[in-house]
Amino acid sequence: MHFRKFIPAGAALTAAILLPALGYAQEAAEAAAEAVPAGGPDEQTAYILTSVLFLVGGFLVFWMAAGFAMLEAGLVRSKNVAMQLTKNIALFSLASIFYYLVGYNLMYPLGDWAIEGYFSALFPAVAVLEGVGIDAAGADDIAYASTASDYFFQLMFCATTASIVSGTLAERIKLWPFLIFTIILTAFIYPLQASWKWGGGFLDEMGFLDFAGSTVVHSVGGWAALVGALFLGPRLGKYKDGRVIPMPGSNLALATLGTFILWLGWFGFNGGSQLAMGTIGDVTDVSRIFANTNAAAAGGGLTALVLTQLLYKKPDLTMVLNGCLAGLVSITAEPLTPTLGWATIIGMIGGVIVVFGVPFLDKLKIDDAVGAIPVHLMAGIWGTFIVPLTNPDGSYVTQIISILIVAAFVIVASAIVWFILKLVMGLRVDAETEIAGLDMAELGMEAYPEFSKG
Amino acid sequence: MHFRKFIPAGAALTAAILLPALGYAQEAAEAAAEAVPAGGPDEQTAYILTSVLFLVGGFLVFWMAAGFAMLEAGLVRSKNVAMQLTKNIALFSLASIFYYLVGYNLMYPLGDWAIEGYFSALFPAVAVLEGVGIDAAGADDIAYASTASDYFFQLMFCATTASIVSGTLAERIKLWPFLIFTIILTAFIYPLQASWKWGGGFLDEMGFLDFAGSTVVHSVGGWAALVGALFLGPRLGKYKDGRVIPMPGSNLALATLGTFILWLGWFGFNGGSQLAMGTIGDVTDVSRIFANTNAAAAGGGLTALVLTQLLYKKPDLTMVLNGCLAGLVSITAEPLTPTLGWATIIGMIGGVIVVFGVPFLDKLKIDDAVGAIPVHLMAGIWGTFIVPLTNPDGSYVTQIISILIVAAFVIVASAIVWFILKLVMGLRVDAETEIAGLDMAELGMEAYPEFSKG
Amino acid sequence: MHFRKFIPAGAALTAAILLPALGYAQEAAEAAAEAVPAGGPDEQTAYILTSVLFLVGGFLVFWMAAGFAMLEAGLVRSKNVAMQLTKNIALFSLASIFYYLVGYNLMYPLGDWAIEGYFSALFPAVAVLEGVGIDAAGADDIAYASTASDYFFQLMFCATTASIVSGTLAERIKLWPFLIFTIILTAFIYPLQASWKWGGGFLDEMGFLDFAGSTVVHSVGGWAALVGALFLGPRLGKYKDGRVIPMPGSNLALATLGTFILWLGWFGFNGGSQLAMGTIGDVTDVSRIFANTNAAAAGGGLTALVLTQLLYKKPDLTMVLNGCLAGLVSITAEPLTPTLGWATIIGMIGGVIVVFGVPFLDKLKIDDAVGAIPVHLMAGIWGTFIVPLTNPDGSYVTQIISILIVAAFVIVASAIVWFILKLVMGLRVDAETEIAGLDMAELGMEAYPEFSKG
Amino acid sequence: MKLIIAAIKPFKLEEVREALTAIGVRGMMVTEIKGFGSQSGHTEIYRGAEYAVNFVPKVKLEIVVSAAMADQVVETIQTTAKTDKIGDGKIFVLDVNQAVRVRTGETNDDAL
Amino acid sequence: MKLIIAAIKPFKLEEVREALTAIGVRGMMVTEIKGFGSQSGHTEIYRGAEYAVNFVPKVKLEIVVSAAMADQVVETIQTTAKTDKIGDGKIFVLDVNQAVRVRTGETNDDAL
Amino acid sequence: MKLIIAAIKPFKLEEVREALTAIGVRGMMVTEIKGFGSQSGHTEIYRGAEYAVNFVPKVKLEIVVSAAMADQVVETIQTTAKTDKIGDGKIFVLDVNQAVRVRTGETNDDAL
Ligand SMILES: Nc1ncnc2c1ncn2[C@@H]1O[C@H](COP(=O)(O)OP(=O)(O)O)[C@@H](O)[C@H]1O
Ligand SMILES: Nc1ncnc2c1ncn2[C@@H]1O[C@H](COP(=O)(O)OP(=O)(O)O)[C@@H](O)[C@H]1O
Ligand SMILES: Nc1ncnc2c1ncn2[C@@H]1O[C@H](COP(=O)(O)OP(=O)(O)O)[C@@H](O)[C@H]1O
Repeated sequence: MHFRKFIPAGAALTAAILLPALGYAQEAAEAAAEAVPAGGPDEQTAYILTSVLFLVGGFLVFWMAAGFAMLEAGLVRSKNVAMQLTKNIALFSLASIFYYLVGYNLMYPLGDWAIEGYFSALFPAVAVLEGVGIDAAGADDIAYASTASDYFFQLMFCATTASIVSGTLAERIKLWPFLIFTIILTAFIYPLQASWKWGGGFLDEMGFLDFAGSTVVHSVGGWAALVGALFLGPRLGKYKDGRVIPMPGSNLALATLGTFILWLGWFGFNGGSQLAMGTIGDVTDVSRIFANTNAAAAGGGLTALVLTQLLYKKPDLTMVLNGCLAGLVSITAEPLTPTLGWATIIGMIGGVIVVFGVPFLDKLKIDDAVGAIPVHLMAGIWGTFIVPLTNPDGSYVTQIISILIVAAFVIVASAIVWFILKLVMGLRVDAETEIAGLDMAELGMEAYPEFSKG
Repeated sequence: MHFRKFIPAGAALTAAILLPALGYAQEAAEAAAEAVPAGGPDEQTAYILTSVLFLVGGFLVFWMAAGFAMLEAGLVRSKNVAMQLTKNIALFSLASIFYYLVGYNLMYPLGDWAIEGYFSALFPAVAVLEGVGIDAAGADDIAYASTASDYFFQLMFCATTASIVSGTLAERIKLWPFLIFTIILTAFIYPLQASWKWGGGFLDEMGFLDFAGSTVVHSVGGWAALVGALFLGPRLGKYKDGRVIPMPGSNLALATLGTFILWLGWFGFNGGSQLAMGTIGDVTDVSRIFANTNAAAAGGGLTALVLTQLLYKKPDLTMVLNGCLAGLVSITAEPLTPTLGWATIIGMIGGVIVVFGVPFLDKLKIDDAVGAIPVHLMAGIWGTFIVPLTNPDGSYVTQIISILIVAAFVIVASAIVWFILKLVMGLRVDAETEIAGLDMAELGMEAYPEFSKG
Repeated sequence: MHFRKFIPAGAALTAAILLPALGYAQEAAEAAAEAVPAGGPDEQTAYILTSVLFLVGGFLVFWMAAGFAMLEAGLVRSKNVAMQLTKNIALFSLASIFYYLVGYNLMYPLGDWAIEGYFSALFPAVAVLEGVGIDAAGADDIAYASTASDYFFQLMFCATTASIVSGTLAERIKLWPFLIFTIILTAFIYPLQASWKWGGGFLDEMGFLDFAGSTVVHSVGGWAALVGALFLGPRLGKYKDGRVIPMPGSNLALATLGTFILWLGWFGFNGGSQLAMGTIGDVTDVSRIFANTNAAAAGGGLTALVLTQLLYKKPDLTMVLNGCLAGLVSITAEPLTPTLGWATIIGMIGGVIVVFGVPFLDKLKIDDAVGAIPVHLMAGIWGTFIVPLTNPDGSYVTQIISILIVAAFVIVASAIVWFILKLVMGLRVDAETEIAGLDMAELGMEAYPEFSKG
Repeated sequence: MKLIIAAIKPFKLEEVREALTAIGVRGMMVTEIKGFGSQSGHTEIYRGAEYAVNFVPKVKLEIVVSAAMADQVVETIQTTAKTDKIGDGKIFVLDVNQAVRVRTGETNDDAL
Repeated sequence: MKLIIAAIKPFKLEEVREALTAIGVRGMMVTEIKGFGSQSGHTEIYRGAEYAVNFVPKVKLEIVVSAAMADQVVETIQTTAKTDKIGDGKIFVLDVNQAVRVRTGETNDDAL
Repeated sequence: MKLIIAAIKPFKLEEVREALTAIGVRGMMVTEIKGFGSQSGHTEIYRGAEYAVNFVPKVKLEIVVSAAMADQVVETIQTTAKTDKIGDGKIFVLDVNQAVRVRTGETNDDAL
């Protein structure tokens, strides 16, 4: 779990109180924090190894941004591909800048709360890294890892949250309102609620467990997407006299590539969330997380394959892709404690959720262009809920309460933002633009200008 | 080489006997096993570093699954792309599950043989990882690496073997028979023969050298594919009145991307097979392996480029891609001992093999949709055979004998499976389906629904 | 910066003299070189960690080759895609071979200069790695990292330089003259000028600062491309009666993928250039570099987005992609010393450079098919120039002089090569081939044979 | 028999097809085309350079029907494809001397 | 002269082209089309939602030949493209007033 | 009215369109086609196997104009598309009975 361990004197007490609540991963945390175990790496070597974990984990999670871009580009129709690509690269850039300007310090009060456990001081706003060429004395937290490596890793989680939203709203939302929402999401909404858990806030004190963010990242993105979809309405012609009109993705090879990229990135997403690699215990846990993460993805994908074959007589590749991702989201709340068998099963149920969740949303006439809501929101809730099954420190009640609290906050917050944006500038392109495709109308270029479209 | 070093008392003797046979990499193995060298990392740090090698190597090999998917999707005709993608993601999921259920323990008897050196006990069947938050005492093998990291790494090799088969049989095999074969391959065929070498079985005792699997992985996949191709027959219209009718790949950009992905993944494939990174000697060897692996790929690609230019007056991109891969397969049996120069030459000969192997197969009317047989089987044999050239511990005779033993086993085993599948459910889609394309007929969706096909 | 630290006795003096000039990163270098700091990793562990930095950094930079291939394949017209892919994979193979044969030792005289500080002995020509299974005594430089890991990392920089050239000259240059130029570039031009800085030559002694190669790599590729473009002339129909005729890229999804790949690879490109990871100071610096590199890319992309929106009323995705890359190139000369804020701003200016640089080149009728000159040359100059802003060891005058020296050398050298090639074999395909597309005419195959082109 | 060639807006295809099926048209050929007409000609910018978009995507229908049905078909297309916005398209009618159904060899009206 | 328009199954293209070359046809225009006809209309499921596949891929041939040759061409196409399965396609024949070879300016039969 | 069908080399499209606009043509339909003709037939090698490239990419123009204008259009296309190299293309002229503008319902010459 993302409990940032550098805690200034001022917050030592708080820390003391809440540490016991941190669950398994805390063992690791302690291991890293406590005096170096006999025969193990010294404190500085541990610091280096944990920093490496964040750098490698971080670039793997960065890679997920490409995965979302390819997945979404592959699942939208060709007339909207260039716009979807633009949104993905722009949202990542914005996340990088606003998480730096506001988000990072809002997320990690490090004990300095404006409102204890609920709202960090916004000051100092911008993220500050350690100096150049420091020695042990110069390290912010010699028992943890370099601040820059932590920042790099955490930033990628913030960007992931924003990536989730872009897919659901594809093919109809205007570029700029979407980007403005991204700014609010990455600067405030995500970091604030994340501080409640990973910043050591009240959810953390309650004993809420979310190792790598089934709720803190995926459901949050999912809720924001869902609310956006409601404000935005479905794509023209998606629901016609009670029937659902499929709008097939234009490039399933890209969509599959995107899924593989996300799968790869997830090893960093979950593995890096161990937040320590300087002891035998930590590296063994990280390894366990890698293996479990893979098992859950495989379970989800296979389940979607078999289910669609049984339900529809033919397997549905796009469902299989969503199934793998749902498996990954499902295991993200607790990738450490399950056995390989349980990890597979938890992922499999994620696959079931997707196969039924996609048509269910359509029944509600909620149009999710890429299936992000079933994958990230529904499977995210499932994964968060089931943590206590394998982690004795977890409580189902606490999990449910926390899920609801985060849900309530994100729904209200993003509803307000979407509402204002709709009022002020409008969220949706006009019908003609939507029919012609956003690429030509909003960008003046096409993703595949030479291929005649059938 | 993949000699798993954790050996329970019961097998210590065996180990003692066969260790001398392990060739260069064994030096590394010993280095890791023996008391910590003066001034070097302590045992626990070494354990951590080797585990990191497996995790990084493992995710790189995972990435190869995406490479195979893109390569194959790019080399088949567009009407079969969605199906090829489905097969690739499904086979990886199945490999993950069945290697867990059966394969891993079948492959690593760790001394507990049912039939000494030939057949491991199938019990305990499922893979079991170390517990959460262990300390030095809790490690399965403190002198090696975390079991989960080893499992994660080994699993990816099993999946790679399955990926090889899918390409050759593309555009005509039914989904389910193929997937059932994948299950048998990843649960039994691959792990069993792998135990003979990497599990410390009789091939290993004979002194067979195969560092990262030119034979154990690539030829095995290649043999299974070849036998499958014979059972399946060529694609309709591939061979017409003595002429070979080319069926150009639909997306050479994807095929090239797939090749780059595989090239990248191969650094993990060969480098991780050093199985240790906790000493200067090991990390230096891993570095050497990276450099050699790259040299061989470059040699193979360049050779294919020049040869096709000379033979056909125009270079053939698809041959260049196959050439790079053949270079990689060629160096896989011994990426450590060659100099950069020898690595380049060994790879170059791999390139030659592909340029002549592809038309040769066509002459035999064996239809390999993506060239997997020349790349993985033929170059795999070449790479395995040539090990003694640079590795004094190798013997050409032993290499040949081992190649033949593995060949015999895989040919017979997969022939039986293919035969039964053909009998019971049939392997091949009907002519109409094949002409219309598997995507529409078997999946009910297309990879590129909007692009009008010319 | 790429100062190779293994210096044979013979060169110790030289080293002593020039070390003081090396800037911040030198602190790292020293840290690694000096007796192990109290409580830190021992020398051998440091050696292992730095080797790991090179291996991971190296495979990330390798991955950039795929990024260039996808970016260029996406930005050219479909009739030239297969050829562009062929050029990219062929140039990487050639770079691998000729950097081995000549480049590496030309670049790292390690004190053995034929002409002190200007020209290394060409002997021993080929790169030689450490032996197999060495111990501390056997290491070339126990205070640095394994030679093979350094070689692997450095090779990738050489290949990157060549990749830059291929884009600019796309859609009209013949395959073989281009590949011959690549040989000269990777065997001589790049390594020679690189030795002046990273080999500890006269530019380095002058106090020129170029941490990861805004000049040594990117501008060099840019200059070679620019000169090539002048010899080659624009694509047919690109400039017609004073107007610029856009030739839209055929696949912006691939181009975006390529950009994400390059962005990912750049973490290795800049981070690995710290050249040490065995101390707290070094790993903290590497982390800082990762964070700054990301910030600059985000700044560049966002700036291009906003600027094109303002200037053209519609954002231009291709400019956003170029903007991200320009941001990356801009920060490459000094990714360590800037704060996140400065890194973002430095990248933003890179974005501005691209948005104005692209049309500016068109005004000069210099046809750069993918925008490589604005991205790598112009932003490279900017990044190099601005180093002293954040690095006190830098001098604007020295930076400018060094930029000019490198420019002069590369312009002259590549002009000679291009001139001879033009004379001897001609650089350009005939008009008919260019109109029909290089794929069919020069390769006899198409990248997308089935998609009807509109 | 008559060959009716119609260029319409792509998003109208489904609607038109349904309307035609309703009046008994049993077959047609559909082609993606680039249309040039009064609708064309807006300019866009790519990498800083202006370019005129002279062609707009259209769909071309080719339908062979008995002379008797021709007017009804034309009218159905015209009313269904109509959006009153520029670029709605055109319909052309040509004579056909002969029609053959490949499968059966039936000719003329029986072939339709 | 006559313009012969034929919609056939894509995989038959090569065969038909060879047959036509054999009887002396020296040129044609080939277009990928979506065909609608009795063959059409099976339904598929995408992400849980049914949809009817109303169009099947076909290839359209357009061949201009001298009036004298027309019947032979029609017959050749019909016999070669025939698979006796539904969806084999149609052949239509129209009059052509004039033909010009761009390269030479030759007209009518000389242009073919 | 006349329907003018022309198969030309793709890179000539823009030039021809401009020339036609200049003489007052206000619309056309453009289709990517594969052309078969005397130009066709060079062989290439793919993965060691020879194959004949029987089709070359061409662009097909379909233009309906008033009978009066037909000759001028044909001539303009012929002169503009001409490169004197084999494969320049063909132009065919057919009769059109009727034309309708979907948007307005105008017919015949008014519809063009
Ligand atoms: N003279 C013509 N010959 C052939 N096709 C035409 C002609 N004029 C228009 N078209 C087709 O009809 C489409 C719509 O015509 P346009 O002039 O743009 O709009 P409108 O018909 O509403 O005036 C054009 O895109 C083109 O495909
Ligand atoms: N009336 C028509 N006008 C134009 N093309 C037609 C017509 N009827 C059929 N076609 C074309 O012929 C193809 C085959 O016709 P179809 O009715 O499906 O099978 P069959 O000809 O065997 O009865 C269709 O896909 C369509 O492209
Ligand atoms: N008889 C024909 N009917 C229809 N199209 C034709 C015919 N002959 C040629 N074409 C078209 O004209 C194009 C050019 O013709 P070709 O014979 O290759 O060159 P040229 O017209 O210079 O002799 C062909 O690619 C084809 O598209």
